[in-house]
Amino acid sequence: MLLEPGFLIVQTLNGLQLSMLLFLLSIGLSVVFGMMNFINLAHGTLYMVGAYLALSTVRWFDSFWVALALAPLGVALIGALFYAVLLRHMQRQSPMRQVLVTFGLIFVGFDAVRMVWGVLPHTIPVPETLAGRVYVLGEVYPAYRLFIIAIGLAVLAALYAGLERTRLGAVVRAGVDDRTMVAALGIDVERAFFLVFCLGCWLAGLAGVVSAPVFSIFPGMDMSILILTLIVVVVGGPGSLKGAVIGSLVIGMVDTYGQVVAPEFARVTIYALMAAVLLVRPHGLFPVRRTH
Amino acid sequence: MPGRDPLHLPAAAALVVAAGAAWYGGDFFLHEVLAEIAIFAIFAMSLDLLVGYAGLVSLGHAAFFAAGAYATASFTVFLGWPAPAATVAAVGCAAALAAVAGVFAIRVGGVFFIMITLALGQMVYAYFFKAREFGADDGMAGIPRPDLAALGLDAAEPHVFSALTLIAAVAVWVLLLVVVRSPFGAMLVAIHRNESRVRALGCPVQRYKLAAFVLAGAIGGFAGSLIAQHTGFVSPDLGFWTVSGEVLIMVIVGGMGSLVGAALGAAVLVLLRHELSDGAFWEAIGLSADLASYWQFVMGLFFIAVVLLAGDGLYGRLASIARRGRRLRRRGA
Amino acid sequence: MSLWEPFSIVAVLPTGDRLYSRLSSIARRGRPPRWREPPRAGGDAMSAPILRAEGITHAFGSLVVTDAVTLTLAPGERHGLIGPNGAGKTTLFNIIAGEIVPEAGSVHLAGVNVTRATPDRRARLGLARSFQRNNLFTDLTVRENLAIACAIAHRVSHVAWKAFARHREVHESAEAQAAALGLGEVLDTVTRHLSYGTQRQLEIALALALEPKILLLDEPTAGMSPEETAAMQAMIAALPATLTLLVIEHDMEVLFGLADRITVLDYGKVLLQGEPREVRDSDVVRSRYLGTQ
Amino acid sequence: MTGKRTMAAALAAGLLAGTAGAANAQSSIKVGVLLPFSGVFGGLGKDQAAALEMGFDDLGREVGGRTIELVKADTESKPAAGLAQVKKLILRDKVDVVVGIISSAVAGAVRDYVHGSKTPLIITNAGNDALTGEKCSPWIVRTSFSNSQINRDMGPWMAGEGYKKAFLMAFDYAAGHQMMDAFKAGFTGAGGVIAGEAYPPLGETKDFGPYLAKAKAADPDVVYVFFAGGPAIKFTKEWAAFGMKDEVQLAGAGWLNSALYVKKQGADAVGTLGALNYYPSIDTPENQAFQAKFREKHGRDASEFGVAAYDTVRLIVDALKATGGKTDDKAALVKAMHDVQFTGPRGPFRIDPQTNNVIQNIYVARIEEMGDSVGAVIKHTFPNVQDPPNGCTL
Repeated sequence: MLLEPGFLIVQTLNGLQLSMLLFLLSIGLSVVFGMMNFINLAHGTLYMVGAYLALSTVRWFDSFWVALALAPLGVALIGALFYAVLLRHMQRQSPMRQVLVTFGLIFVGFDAVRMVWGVLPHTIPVPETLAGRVYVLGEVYPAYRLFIIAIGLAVLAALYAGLERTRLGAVVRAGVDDRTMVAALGIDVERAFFLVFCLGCWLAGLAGVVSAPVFSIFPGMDMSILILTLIVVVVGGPGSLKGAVIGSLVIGMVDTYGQVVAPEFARVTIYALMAAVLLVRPHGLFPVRRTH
Repeated sequence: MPGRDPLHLPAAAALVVAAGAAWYGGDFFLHEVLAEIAIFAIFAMSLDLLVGYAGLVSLGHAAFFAAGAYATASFTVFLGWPAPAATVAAVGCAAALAAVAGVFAIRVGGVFFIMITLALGQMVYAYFFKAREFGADDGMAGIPRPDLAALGLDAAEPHVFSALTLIAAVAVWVLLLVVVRSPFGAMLVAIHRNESRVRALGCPVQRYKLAAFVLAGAIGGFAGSLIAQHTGFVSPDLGFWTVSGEVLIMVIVGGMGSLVGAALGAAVLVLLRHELSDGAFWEAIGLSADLASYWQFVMGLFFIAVVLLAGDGLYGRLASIARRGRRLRRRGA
Repeated sequence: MSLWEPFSIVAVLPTGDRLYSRLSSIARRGRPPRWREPPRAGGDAMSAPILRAEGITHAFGSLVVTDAVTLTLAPGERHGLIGPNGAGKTTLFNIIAGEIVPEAGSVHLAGVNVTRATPDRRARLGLARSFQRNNLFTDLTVRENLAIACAIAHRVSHVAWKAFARHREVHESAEAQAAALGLGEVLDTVTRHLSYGTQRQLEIALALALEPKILLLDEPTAGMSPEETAAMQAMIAALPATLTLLVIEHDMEVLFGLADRITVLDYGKVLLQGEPREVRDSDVVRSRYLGTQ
Repeated sequence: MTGKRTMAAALAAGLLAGTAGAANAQSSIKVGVLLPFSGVFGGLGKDQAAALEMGFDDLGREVGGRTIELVKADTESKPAAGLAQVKKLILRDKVDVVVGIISSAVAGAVRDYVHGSKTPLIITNAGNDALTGEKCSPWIVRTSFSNSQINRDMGPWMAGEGYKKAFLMAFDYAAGHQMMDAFKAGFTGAGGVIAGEAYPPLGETKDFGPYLAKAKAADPDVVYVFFAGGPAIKFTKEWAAFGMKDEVQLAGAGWLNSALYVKKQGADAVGTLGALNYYPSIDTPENQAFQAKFREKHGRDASEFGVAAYDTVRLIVDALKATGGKTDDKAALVKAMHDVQFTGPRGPFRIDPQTNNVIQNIYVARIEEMGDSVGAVIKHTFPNVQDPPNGCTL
């Protein structure tokens, strides 16, 4: 049964779809970590807030597309606010302290969401235009899930182009390699960091919105995705676009296939994979070489 | 360097006063809370050895808490061992788990270590959640407390058990105090401050970190064993990330790098949790009792405030006030 | 392992490093390396080299930074290492100190093959180093800095049951070390409040506290004022004659003043090895290195 | 010295604050309400608390001259917190009877303590078979259901309806396995075949896609599931999205389309078969009166969770009336509960003295369109379903 082509096709698409969501989440986290040695543990919370904002937007405007446009912006705004109010003043302190603040935010975000939207799970409908099913190599597959894959690929292409072609991209690449060097060149690293941080928040919000019609929206959805995202970052190697892409693909596929092929190990497959990667390559599959 | 703790005596005095008052005057609820504080103080002090001294910020310390609790449950319920023997075995199990996990975890530092330990905690949680032989998600019940009949006491009595946990907490405090004041403790602090230099001086830092990780894991397992006896019940939740998070919050709120601080953080957090999750508290300050279900919100804000405003934790703040007071007095004299 | 008391909690634990290197080399080659060091080479200790780096080759990506470099130091020798920026001095230094494992070649320390050994293991075999940028415990006092080094040197750093303060011998030797190197005045000053030159001295004092057989100095006078440089020169000159030295130094005059032999590196290759006079007189060196100064 | 005083004062103040407000008012009957008001089951806890309040409003808060006082305690959906709270209720608040408990994990945690303290506990949801089976207690009564009670009769019934090949799916935890095992035993006993099973991890399953792919590959006649709450909504939606709705019959324990969210599931849920102890559409005067009252108060249909709590109030009040409001003899109180019989919203209700589990009807319903909304239409009733003792010797 597990080698049936139909099963393989559908399952691979499922894996690809999870991979793309993980990519949207991990890339922002990874690049910010690469630049500032700081990891935002509230990244999952931003994802959750993105989904909830989408819920409210859909209720208000009755359109998924408006939510797709607005909710990630809202999340980016929250991220910007968080940066301005808390992070900016902590720049000179140890990154550990910043990480701890974001950890506190998980608790706050979780209850804030419950206060505003309640504890009962919600869903938003799949947009009309994507509600149908598509035949992929003869197998029925929900069109909306293909849309998620497409979004992921589009973001990947845009980020690649942005990193290679734009000035900000160059600063980011250089900043990941050697931050003090870039600062010494008179480039405003902090501004670049701020922009990258906001972009990361926007992407987390985007992931929240696009996943909302497929996964249900509930308080606590932040943590399950955060752990997976962290594992992607660790496995891929922080700071590396390539690492985020490959890490997402590996984790997405292993998780998707592992759940049904070896269900008794479903909960540990991913962790075991991470441990194995760390044993052989302590800094991830695609470590960024730092010059100090 | 460790060991400069201006509040050791006052803290010990406060503890004696609290214990005495509790033994003679406390009701059931006070004893429950005291025992919980003592157990979490042990747990927090063990984490403080890692976080405050060795500089290894772990978000998976609950793994050892759960391992110790489950080991205690298994040895008492399945094998019928008396509670003290099960505790010893549980500490051994937690240490063994820490040794295996530590080999992986200490290879990486800083934020990586956070992520690895977070994953470790979730792995242990997931294991117990699934393991049918340990009751899976329903957990295990019927864990006995030590038999103190020889002393004419009954550990099932809340005040006896809370006294027992307080004694255990003091014992752990003394043990850890000896460790952090020893050359080994100084070496952990040195590794925290400047790892490459310590390595260049010929100190096998990995082995030291592993030793600290194992010791912290073992004591975390001891706390887990006590919580199993305290509640008489274990469940996978003991290993959940929020437990690791809460104990880290205790250490940071109380003040990293100070054992008394960690214990103080445990006391503050346990009390805060009890009060904030009680509707009566909110009504008493003129707000809706419904807020009780959002106590994590307040706790999160409190935590952020402590990290932002009192980087050295409540204990650090108290200690600096005490120092200032002493200076003033000296000047006056 | 012999350094550790058998009952120490630290000693009985496996090292993460060893397990790791064993597992990863199994993954790479399918064959585990030897667990134990080979027996020490016999023979006359005086004539056997204390340090032998042979055929050291290492590249970062496609850039070969050291190319088949061989370096041999006899006991008591004071060896200088010079070369223009990018010649591979620091990489070679790091390979000898154990920060980098070379792609090819071997490092022997007192007859023991330490090519893959960690920096701490080399330090225990008698190799101490200073750092190019000061690498101290900046928020501790000079006394505490030295006490940490002395605790390791006295092999008590693993003791977890007796208070550090009660290890009198450690603190006494820390004080003696400070006094011997002119740091007695600043014993209780927090390191970050010291002048740069004094911090530099402490940097070397920490390395010396280990009572090493061989000392690696990475640009000991870098960034110093002329007076400080002179003090440092005097300090190095006053080191015991039995101590083997390997010194990277930009200041040619400093190096010519204290080295017995000098190795000139250029583009990762050994350009010349010889006595200071030979180096000074060499046309090649003059054109390739001294001329560019 | 400042430090010492500060610390001692802080400690003492904190400790005392925790002990304030203990017992007075000897005359009132205290009912401890042990429900999750936060955590994963927070919503269900609040739903049951509302129904309890409504029940006491309807049936009166006074028996034999004593007022009934509710003392609420939050389990946070966590076993350890639940155990701490039940200790608090019994030892500090000195309640006469405890009601509540949504999660079986919490029920398992408090079971030994309650049993030892000889305080009557009325479980209003937690369905673990063991609570009224091998681990039953004379002090623990259940008014909701047992996991196998809901599913046991569905197996033979579905086989009788012509479904021959079933694929089972539930979260990998005690309740999931108990429900599936109960169905499996009946279904295979009546000649059905199990084409495959899948047990996704509880709490970590983000996506049903992979499991649906597996179910599809097994090519069954019916997929029988147990999911509740958020996952139930998600599962139903994915079921439709993957095109399974048109190919395979979906059936399961009725929480898949609970009244709490069936309207949200909408058209995707239509055609699903479910078995449950209560549906809002039960056509009896008792139920219609109850639903009308609930709708007036809360503006929505009462769910099976609300009904269990509501019936519990009736059980308590009737039993108290029988003892004349006396609560000193707890054994007599439980005995009085065994003698209570009434027809409530869900039909005939009584407690089985053999196991202390409820004896009740189980309904089979199909989700169908109702005007512009959807709802459950009852297709079949298994009357007075009673659990076998399962190792319980009361």
